[in-house]
Amino acid sequence: MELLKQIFIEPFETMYALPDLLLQTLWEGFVSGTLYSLIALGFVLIFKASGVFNFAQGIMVVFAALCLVGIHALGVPAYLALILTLGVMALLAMSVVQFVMKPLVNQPDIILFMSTIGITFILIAGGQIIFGGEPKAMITEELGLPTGSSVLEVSGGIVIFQHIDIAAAIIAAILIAGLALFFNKTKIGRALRAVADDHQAALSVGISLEQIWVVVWFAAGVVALTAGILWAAKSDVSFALQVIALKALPVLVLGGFTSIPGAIIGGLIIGFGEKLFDLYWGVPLLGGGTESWFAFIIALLFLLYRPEGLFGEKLIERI
Amino acid sequence: MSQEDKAPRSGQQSTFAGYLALNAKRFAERPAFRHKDHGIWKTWNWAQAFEEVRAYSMGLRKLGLKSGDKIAIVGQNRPRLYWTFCAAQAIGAIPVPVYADSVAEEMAFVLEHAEVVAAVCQNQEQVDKIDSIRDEVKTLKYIFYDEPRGLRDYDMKNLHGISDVQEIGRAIFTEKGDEAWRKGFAKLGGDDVAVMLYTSGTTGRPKGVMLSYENLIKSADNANRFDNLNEHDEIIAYLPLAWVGDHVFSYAQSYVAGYCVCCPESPETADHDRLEIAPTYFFAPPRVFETMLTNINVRMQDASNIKQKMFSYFMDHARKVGEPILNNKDVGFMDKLKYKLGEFLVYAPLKNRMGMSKMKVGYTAGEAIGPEIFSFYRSLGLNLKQLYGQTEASVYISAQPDGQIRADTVGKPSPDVEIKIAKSGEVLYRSPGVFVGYFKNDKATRETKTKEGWVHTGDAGFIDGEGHLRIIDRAKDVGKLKDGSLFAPKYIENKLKFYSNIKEVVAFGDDRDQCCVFLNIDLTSVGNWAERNNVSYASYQELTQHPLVIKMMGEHVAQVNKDLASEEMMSGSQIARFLVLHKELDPDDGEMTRTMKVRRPFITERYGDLIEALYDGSKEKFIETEVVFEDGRKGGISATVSILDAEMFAPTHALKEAAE
Amino acid sequence: MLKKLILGAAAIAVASTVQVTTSYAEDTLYIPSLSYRTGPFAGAGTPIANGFADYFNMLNARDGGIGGAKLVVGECETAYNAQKGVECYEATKGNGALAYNPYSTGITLQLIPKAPVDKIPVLSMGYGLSAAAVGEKFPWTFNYPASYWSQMSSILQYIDSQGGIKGKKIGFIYLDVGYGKEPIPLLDKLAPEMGFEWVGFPVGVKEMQNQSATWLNVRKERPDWMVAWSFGAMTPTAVKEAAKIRFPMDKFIGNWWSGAHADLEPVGEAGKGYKAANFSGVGTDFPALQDVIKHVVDAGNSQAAKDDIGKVNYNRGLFNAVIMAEAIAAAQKATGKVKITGEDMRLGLETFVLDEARLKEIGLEGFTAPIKASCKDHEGAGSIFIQQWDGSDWKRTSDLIAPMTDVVRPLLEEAAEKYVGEQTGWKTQSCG
Amino acid sequence: MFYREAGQFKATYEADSAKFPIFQDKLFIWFYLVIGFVAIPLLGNEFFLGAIMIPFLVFTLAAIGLNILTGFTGQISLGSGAFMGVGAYACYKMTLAYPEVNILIFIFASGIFSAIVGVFFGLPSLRIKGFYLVVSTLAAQFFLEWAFQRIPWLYNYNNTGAIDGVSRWLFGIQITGGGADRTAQYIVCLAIVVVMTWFASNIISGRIGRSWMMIRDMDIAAELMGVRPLYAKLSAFAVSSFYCGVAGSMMVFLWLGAAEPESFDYNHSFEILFMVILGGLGSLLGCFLGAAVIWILPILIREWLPPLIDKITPWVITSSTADLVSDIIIGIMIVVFLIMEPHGLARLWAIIKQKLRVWPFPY
Amino acid sequence: MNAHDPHLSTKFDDGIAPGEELLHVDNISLSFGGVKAITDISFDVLKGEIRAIIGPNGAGKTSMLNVINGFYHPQEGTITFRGEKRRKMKPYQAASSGISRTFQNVALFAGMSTLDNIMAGRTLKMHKNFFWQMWRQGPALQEEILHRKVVEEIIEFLEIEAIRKEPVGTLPYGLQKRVELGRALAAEPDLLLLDEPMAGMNLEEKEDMSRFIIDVNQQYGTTIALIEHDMGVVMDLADRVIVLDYGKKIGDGLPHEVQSNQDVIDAYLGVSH
Repeated sequence: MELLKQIFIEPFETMYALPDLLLQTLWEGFVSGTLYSLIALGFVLIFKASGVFNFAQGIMVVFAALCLVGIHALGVPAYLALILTLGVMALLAMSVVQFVMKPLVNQPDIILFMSTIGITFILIAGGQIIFGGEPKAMITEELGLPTGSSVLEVSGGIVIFQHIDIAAAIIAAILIAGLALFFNKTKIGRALRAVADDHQAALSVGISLEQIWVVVWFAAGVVALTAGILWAAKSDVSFALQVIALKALPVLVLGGFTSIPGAIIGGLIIGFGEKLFDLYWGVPLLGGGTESWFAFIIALLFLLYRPEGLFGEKLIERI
Repeated sequence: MSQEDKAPRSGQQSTFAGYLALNAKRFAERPAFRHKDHGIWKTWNWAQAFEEVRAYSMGLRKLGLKSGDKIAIVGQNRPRLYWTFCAAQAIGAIPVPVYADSVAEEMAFVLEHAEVVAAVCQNQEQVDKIDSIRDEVKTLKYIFYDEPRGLRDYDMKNLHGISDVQEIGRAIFTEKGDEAWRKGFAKLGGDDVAVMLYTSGTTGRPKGVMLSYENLIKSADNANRFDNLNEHDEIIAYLPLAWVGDHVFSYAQSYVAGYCVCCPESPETADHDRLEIAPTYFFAPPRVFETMLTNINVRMQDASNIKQKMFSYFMDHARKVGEPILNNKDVGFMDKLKYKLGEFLVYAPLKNRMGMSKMKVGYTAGEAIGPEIFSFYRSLGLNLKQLYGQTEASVYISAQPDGQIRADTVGKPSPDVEIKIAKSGEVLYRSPGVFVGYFKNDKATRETKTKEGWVHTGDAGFIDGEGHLRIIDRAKDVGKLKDGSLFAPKYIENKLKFYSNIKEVVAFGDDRDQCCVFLNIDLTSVGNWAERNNVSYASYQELTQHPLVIKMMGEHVAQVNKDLASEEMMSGSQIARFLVLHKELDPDDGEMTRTMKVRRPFITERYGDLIEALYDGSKEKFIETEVVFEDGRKGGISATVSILDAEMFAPTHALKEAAE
Repeated sequence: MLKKLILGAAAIAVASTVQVTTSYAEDTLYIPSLSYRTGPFAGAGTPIANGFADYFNMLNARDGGIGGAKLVVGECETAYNAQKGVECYEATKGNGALAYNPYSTGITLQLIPKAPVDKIPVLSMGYGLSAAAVGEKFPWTFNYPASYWSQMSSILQYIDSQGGIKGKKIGFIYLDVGYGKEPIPLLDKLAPEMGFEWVGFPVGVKEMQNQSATWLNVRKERPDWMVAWSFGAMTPTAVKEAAKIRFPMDKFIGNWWSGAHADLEPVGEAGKGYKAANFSGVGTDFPALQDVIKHVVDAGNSQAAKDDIGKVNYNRGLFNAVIMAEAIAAAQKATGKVKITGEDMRLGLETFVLDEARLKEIGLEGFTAPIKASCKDHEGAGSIFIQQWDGSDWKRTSDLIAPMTDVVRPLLEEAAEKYVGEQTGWKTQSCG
Repeated sequence: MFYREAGQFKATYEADSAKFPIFQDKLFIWFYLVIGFVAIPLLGNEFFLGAIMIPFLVFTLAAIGLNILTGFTGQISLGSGAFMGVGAYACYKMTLAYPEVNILIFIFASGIFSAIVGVFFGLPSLRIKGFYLVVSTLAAQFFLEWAFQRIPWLYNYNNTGAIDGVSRWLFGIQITGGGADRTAQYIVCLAIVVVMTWFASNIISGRIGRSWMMIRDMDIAAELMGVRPLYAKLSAFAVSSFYCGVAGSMMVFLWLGAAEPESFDYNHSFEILFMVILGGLGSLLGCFLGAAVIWILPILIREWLPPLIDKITPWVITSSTADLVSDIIIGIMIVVFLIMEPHGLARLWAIIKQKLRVWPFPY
Repeated sequence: MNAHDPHLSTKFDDGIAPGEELLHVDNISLSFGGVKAITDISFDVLKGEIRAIIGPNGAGKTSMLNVINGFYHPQEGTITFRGEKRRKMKPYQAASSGISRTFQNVALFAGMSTLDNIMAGRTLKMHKNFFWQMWRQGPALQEEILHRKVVEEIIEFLEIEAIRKEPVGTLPYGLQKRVELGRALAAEPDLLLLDEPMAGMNLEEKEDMSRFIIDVNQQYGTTIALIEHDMGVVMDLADRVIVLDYGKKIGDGLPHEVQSNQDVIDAYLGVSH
């Protein structure tokens, strides 16, 4: 009975009692949700275009951020460093396509998946050799990102909005919109969608599969860089950050592996869900720390109900 | 084997049933038959084989078969079909094996001619075939079958499974014992006809060669001693039952020596089954060795560069020292060492893949084997030999004794065989294996066998300086060109056939101005060549007429001409023109015999237009040919066949003589 | 393709026959260093390994080693991974290793049972198994200068000294692994005794940089003080989050693994006022450190950048080397041998004396609290001090605070008893 | 080359379906067993046994477990690390509860607990496939990791939150805990691995193994042939987890001597998946090869690269650089291997063996 | 072989006399998300006959088979098999009640050999539990061997000895189809569903396959329902024919009756409805 009360009554009492906390929680959920979405978006881009489940997306986030900070540390101005980092990501995209994707074309999914883990190994170790393993501070201010915070007073409490969080949400939104525009309005974007539907068809209209791959890997790199900057601004640039990227997996499951809106909504669901659950249920019932698995369990339960994800297409099996 | 070891072995028997009973005692636990059946090798030892045959035989008698009845055996190599020989012989009946793949009408002739009372069939297919000719074969009363599949529901009179027959026999045995049965065959032997084998007959209708117990037992015993075969040997039985070779190797010699006969699962798996068994005694017509070598070469061409180099390096070495080593000649130590290394790296694995690792002795016969091919196998350390034989001789006429092997002879007269050469050049022989006569064909018997017992082989040949017999050609085929030059078609054909790209050749020239040939390409070899050289083709027919193929054939022909030019007797009959046939010569179309010998008269008739074109100088000729598909349906194929002039050479032997 | 593979395999086979054995001359002493310059905690591991090696190299350069024996530091990379740690242990122990300094609680736990068997002591300086401080039960394990429990008791005393602890609510934010959970029994024990209330905030390893939910919870609980048992990327994230919710920084105290330069530099100004425990001095204003700079760093024999000398973790590594050096010297003195063994080293670790006088002698006056080694007490009841981040550097703000030995010791003994009880045939010693 | 199969015919179905139908293969196996059971214990030092062979065997067993699930049944799992943990914790709890019972019994019994947990987390496989299943097994991984941290009962309320391999004896020789005899531990590991490999190969060649492969190759057809996906998939999860569980308890008791929850983290799951893929999906031999490459190769690089570089080049590299270099090499090797032979080392061996069998022919 | 060994009996006995109704399909309707695949179809299959289902592409033939063996669940209608009425069932239940099938696009287990594929067809007949399997020696092995013998009979029957140990993935299409038939046969079904058994075959292969189908039907008395495009083959093989078009039944009867049915002719000639 006590347990039921803890599950069904007390959390809501707390929410009611401390509305500022609830609002803050929702805001934090929203912010992490956007960042989850951003990381998931990187996965979706590549999966959609090449059917590759890119496990290296997580380390790309770290690698991009490291690159930026590392280049800046050499005395390069922040914006130039940003451009150079984009160049590095483009180079990375080309190398991956040239040395991994091309030779592995038409291999089973799991092989491609494993190859991206191979890339992960190379990037982790390579990143450490080049930039060293110590955590570094993100060059937030140099990039012109805001640092302060604003306060909203709500019925006796306060809700704090970090400017960087606001900026993160806005930047993420701009990036997503930009990508959506790119893929809907440009030739190469339409080609990407053609590839997602049918490799053969895409080839037959004269689009090089290779080019498309480079573009999506680069786009994923840009997304990774953005996510890296925004997330590292909240803590620091270190290799531990790549673990966060695993959070994108349940987001993908919720949203469907090929759906951009799915990634966004999935990210937000996970973001809100895990903050609310940990604060109102996880801590009192399970001693906290539930964030490490909550998203996965939610995804799992969701899968059992709807195996194709929120926005995935329902498959009719044929024989 | 030394000459003085001529004394008869202990336990000589006069019949095969006698040998079986003897083997059941002396080699009771040794394997007698193996059969790959349902994926595994089932084995019967001699005691079990005896029991099976006895039950079978007694069952046959119970069903009403009696002494003198002819029993046809139709099917592939199966233990139960082999048992049929002995089971029939034990009750005095005469087994008549028939080529299983002959079409119904061919079979009808043989069965009708032999006055067959019963037919033992391998399976439903054969039963159906026999049933379809029942009306023609009036004497036929019983049909037995080995494999019951599909036959359980047959509502046919006097149709029995062999195992049912055996059940009947077993019942009698339990009831009465086998005394009477044993007595039944005890009185047989000597000149009593043991088996009737229909020669496929390159000319005319098949003739039933009657071989007596003595013919077979004596020949078999001699052969076993000649090659030292005993109960520890194994042979794989894959050649047609109706062929005398198989009958002697897989039946007569096996019973006499007590060695084991292994039956492959199906013709398609025969190669693999041979690999599994690794026979110690192996017989194959040259065609088989040729195919094997072609396959080896084809596969090696796909091997990596290093491997190819290694292979040719060691094969070159083997060609150098392999035969001397096999013939126990002295070879240098380093050469021996290198041969040993080659043995590990190439020869032994090669023999292993061919299933010849354990081969003690192997024979090739029936046709001349290419010297290259022959020495290839010998250089690997395989004791491959040639023999010359005939159905009428119970196989053995001459054979190569160990240590005296040459590619161009067929060896010395076999034990107890006398050979003489007639004035016409025809080879004659006399031996204990000489047949009793042709069934219901005394005229032919008289034509073939003289009163003194000499038998005309129909082959032209001579005895060379070392006492080896050499065969040139069919005696009647050796003819003359209009200019008087000697024309030995088989000789020319064989020379061409030694090229792996050429499968079959028919040469014309007797009583004509010049010698011309039909060629059949070897699809495996040429197909492979085409693949490597990016020659694309849609059909066999198209491949044969491909300019590059014809060019290649022209080169082969020119090379043969060059050879011929160097031979005194033959330089006059160089090949003037040739064509590549648009279809493969096929026994189903009657162009070849079941033993894959060319039926010249039939071809002459069928391809008369083409022959004419060869001699009238045409550059090409359109032809339409009727073919029979495997299922018996008929169809036609047509093609335009190119005809080319061959490069010819001036005789070179004269120059050589001048130089000397 | 196949051929290349085979050739490659052959090359590996050939290479693998080139057995590489390291042999050391008679008069050298081998000190393994299980470092982690890679992996998620490289930020801490690198300076520690540098400080550790540099001190020995300084002794080699300045004094010609210890007692005439040159010191060889054999570094082996563990990446903070317990399995690699064990692998390093197996790989190096045959070289005559004197003692192991695993720098990871996980590795320490795996080495504790091996130590008595291989007769090589384990010195887990300020980490590892707290119960190992009970020398009778753990003859081969040492955790000078203080166990986590001692440290926590000192921190609590510090809080008490800053306006009293009674009736206060202490928030305990910790990395949700064995290391972070270690002080919980002590908190449970001391809460009623000292009259405070505590609440725990676990942070999963995977959530180190994703603490917003945790800090929402902190906001909900409204503790008066926060104590952090964090490591690696968790610390700067925690400090940033604390700043974000406007938690008063000077009431946020980290333990000695939560207060390195690498932890706060990414935070910068925002972390101003944050406090952390420490037991080794900060800066280079010590003669010994000057010697290191002179003999090692300037000579180009250090992997550390000059700026990094004197930073918290560098000095901690160096301090670790000091304890090792002192123990070696003590062992040499006790046994009369120059080339000592692990067993001798154990004796050295139980008998060295690092009092004020000795500290001054080796050029580290005021660097740390004196340590008194003994058979019974393997943590030496070391005192700690509190340092504070001024936005760019750490400043010491308190005197030495001794642990509450009377409370901690019984707890340690109880834990040691439990550990030993689970083992069969565990060898203890009696300290007369 | 040295395969001489001529004359090796099979007279019974038993012989035809034997594990090593070729005589030469039988010889090899006996040869390896002699090496494993006699030569290595006699010649290997503690480093070789403790840091190379024992972990190699432990990971081989775990890889066999994962291969049963992924290679033979086609269900990709990233939870094997956690299932190893379940085995380890179960074994730990049981030995503490019943100290008098032989540890070997508990090592095997721990697999049962792991199997039960595996079946539970295998349930989603009935509805979902492919990468969706990967995510659900990752959920198992993270949830279990969290449970190992969060449930003090599991680690017997140790302050360290870790479990340790208590000392136990077998035939008078200490095989677990501090002071255990490495050689004895190795032999016990090897024996367990040999026996369990044998069991695995038996299961795989029988009806159950066939039903797994049916599900893997064509799940719809399998179902229409009468295979119940529920039984087939869950039995695969159970057997797979059983193997991982035993491997996990071996890891703690016969190798590391102690373990924290991090010892069973997701990196292990990846590592084991690597072994399986690099070794060869659907091949037991591949598990051995994969474990050897993924476990032993980095050690060799770490151990030998620095001195080698030291000797043959003017540069010096540190242990940590060697570690990173080994990671890069492994990463590159994975990619290269996947490109060259996506079916893994076992396929490579099969090709080589086939080449040797048909030597000197290429096919 | 001992008397109690399992082997392919002369007739698979299921207690239903030839000519009696084995399967009855009543008013089946099936749709996917609003798209009707099958509309109100009824027909019967008699024991021992060869029943052909024909119709143009997209007529719902394969869907019909999928309904019969439980892969699709019809929204309406019932199926009576061997007197048991049912509407929804799992495919494995269909298999265990004696329905076996082959597929339009060969659905062999690509990673397994011919032998293992056919052994797979015996799954339902094998019962030795997990622990016996693990031990393998003794009962499990004996069971395996007994079933191997049956499988070898099928291999002989289909004349595929030479490819016994080949991985099926490498076989030519015609042989794959034959192996698939063998696999279906290994289950000793009462009702054998063949989905375009001759699709993509050349004339010779078709004739072989026809012979096998007739042999199966005659020798084992297996009732066969097959889908086939080649009208010639259907007319030769089938005892009775059902014609589907756009998911509806437009003809049912003896081959020659169907052939002369105007609706059928229209459907095949593509007369618009």
